[in-house]
Amino acid sequence: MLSVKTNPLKFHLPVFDGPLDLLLHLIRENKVDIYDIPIADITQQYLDFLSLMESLDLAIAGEYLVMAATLMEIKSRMLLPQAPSQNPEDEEEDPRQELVQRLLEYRKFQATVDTLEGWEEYRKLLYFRGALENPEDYFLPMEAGDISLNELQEALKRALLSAGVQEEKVTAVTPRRRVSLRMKMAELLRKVRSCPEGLPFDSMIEHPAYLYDIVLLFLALLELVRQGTLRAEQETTEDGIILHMREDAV
Amino acid sequence: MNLSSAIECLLFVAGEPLNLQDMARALQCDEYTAEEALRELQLRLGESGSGLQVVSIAGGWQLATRMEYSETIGRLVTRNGGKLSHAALETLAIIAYRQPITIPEIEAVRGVSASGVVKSLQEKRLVAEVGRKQTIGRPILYATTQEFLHYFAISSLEELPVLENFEPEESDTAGGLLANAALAEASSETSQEAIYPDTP
Amino acid sequence: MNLSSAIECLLFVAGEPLNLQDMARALQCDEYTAEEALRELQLRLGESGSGLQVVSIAGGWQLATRMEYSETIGRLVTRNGGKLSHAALETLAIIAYRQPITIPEIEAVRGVSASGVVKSLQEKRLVAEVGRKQTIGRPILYATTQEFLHYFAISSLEELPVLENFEPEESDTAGGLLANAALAEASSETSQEAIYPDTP
Repeated sequence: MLSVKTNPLKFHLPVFDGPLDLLLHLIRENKVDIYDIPIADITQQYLDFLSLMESLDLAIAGEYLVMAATLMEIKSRMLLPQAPSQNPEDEEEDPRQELVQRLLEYRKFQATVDTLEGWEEYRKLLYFRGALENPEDYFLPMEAGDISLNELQEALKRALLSAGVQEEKVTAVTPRRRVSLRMKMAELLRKVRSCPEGLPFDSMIEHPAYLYDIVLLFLALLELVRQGTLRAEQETTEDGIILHMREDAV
Repeated sequence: MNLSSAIECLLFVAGEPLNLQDMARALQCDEYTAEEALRELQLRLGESGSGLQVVSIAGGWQLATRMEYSETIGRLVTRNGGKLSHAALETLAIIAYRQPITIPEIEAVRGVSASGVVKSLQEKRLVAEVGRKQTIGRPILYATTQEFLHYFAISSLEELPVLENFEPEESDTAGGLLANAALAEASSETSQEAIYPDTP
Repeated sequence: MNLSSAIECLLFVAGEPLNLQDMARALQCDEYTAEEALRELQLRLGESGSGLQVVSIAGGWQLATRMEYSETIGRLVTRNGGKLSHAALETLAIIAYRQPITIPEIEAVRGVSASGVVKSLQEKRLVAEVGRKQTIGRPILYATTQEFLHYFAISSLEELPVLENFEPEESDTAGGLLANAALAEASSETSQEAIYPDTP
């Protein structure tokens, strides 16, 4: 259940492959019938998720906003009273119908991803001849004359890129460095380890502090406590949080 | 001179999947004889405890190492190129089932922009341009390649599971390593129409 | 998991001679054990009637086909003779743009061993030895051939597409071949270090 409002810090932010993916997630989490989506609830949760993303300073792609508008439109159409009709056959079409069709279609493909992933994993256990020279050995040989000069150029670019010799494009603005949760956890662990007397959590917050960094730091802390690597102490709610290594953790 | 050993040599030097026709031509025999010799080779490799095996892949047969040696080999060979992302796999699945397909058509299914993913799949040679659709704007049509089959260690598109039967709730367990063989078997009933339901 | 079969796998994927040290490292055993397993493999291949054999070559061991199958293989190879693998194409591109170039320099770019690929390009007459570099070890310098131009249907190297963002080597080895105005111009913004981080 997406309990965004009640306990935001416990919430593990999943990554979605677009608005349809997010909607399917909400439908699954709420255990509702895809053919009879409670549109008002789902729309609310969808919007809550977008505002959560916003509060975490994550960019929201345009497709998500388009879907939000679609949901709200469906919701308002469902609120309109249906004109009574004599003939049940020309009853107005369910405003959710098109969306349901899209969700069903998308879900079919999503379901095949596991199969492909399994095949990919299996295939990675097989090696073919010449794998040492050609690590990406799913590149089958090419027929003579099948290769254009541009492909030759592309091949060199690829080789240079994979050798890590790409020229960095000069940009006027250096974007703020974004670290991952894993990196943040490693950083936190390193600092705590170097402070046997305990590390005040506040000292980890660098100024100027960005909301994103603070949330990430807190998520890192929660994760490390959950894993049993760190112990967090707080005398009273007024005091700062002091972090220790767990004695049994290496 | 023994036919099955000759086939072993052919598969060894080819370095790509060979079909029965290729083998029969080089062996100067008919395809039926080549197929028998191939079975004999598979049997011998298994019985003699060889580290190699014959796999059916990308429409032909190729020599490959057995799975249990992947860790040892991994210490000699560093493989670059990690796994495909979820978005890439999803896009590949759509292309595989609906090919030939245009980028707007992919986007209609996924609900997100697809050109970046398609471009990277194209660079990996897993999909290729196969023509243009005769509609307004003449958008490029994409299809999967031989490398797609090779990448997923399947022999043909017919091994793809039937889309209609897929229930996502049950799929969590389907990803097992050896789903390969079972799926290949299960899919043998599928017809070409089931694979390209939308193609005229 | 069997040591001799594991060695078979290593030799199979390597495509170039491996020495005992390489094998022992991948197998996580000592060289003596690796050597024993190698002998066992030789024995098994002989006894089971395999078309393959282990040959000692250039200070190492390599899997090769047995002589008696060379004619059969010949009938396959002549048909496939013109094919270039992805690795071959990439290596060819590096040689074309950076010629004359040594094998270690190619390896510095590709990050993997290049001698096997260069040898096969040489066999296809797409590249040739053109001299030796005046540095320690006097490594062989390679350059593309007339056949290379034929293969791509161009009349001179100057027709190669300009590589934006990548700089050709300006050093002693550049010679006349890359005195290509367009290439020099395109590269003027980049630094030497960025392209060959490992070259002294």
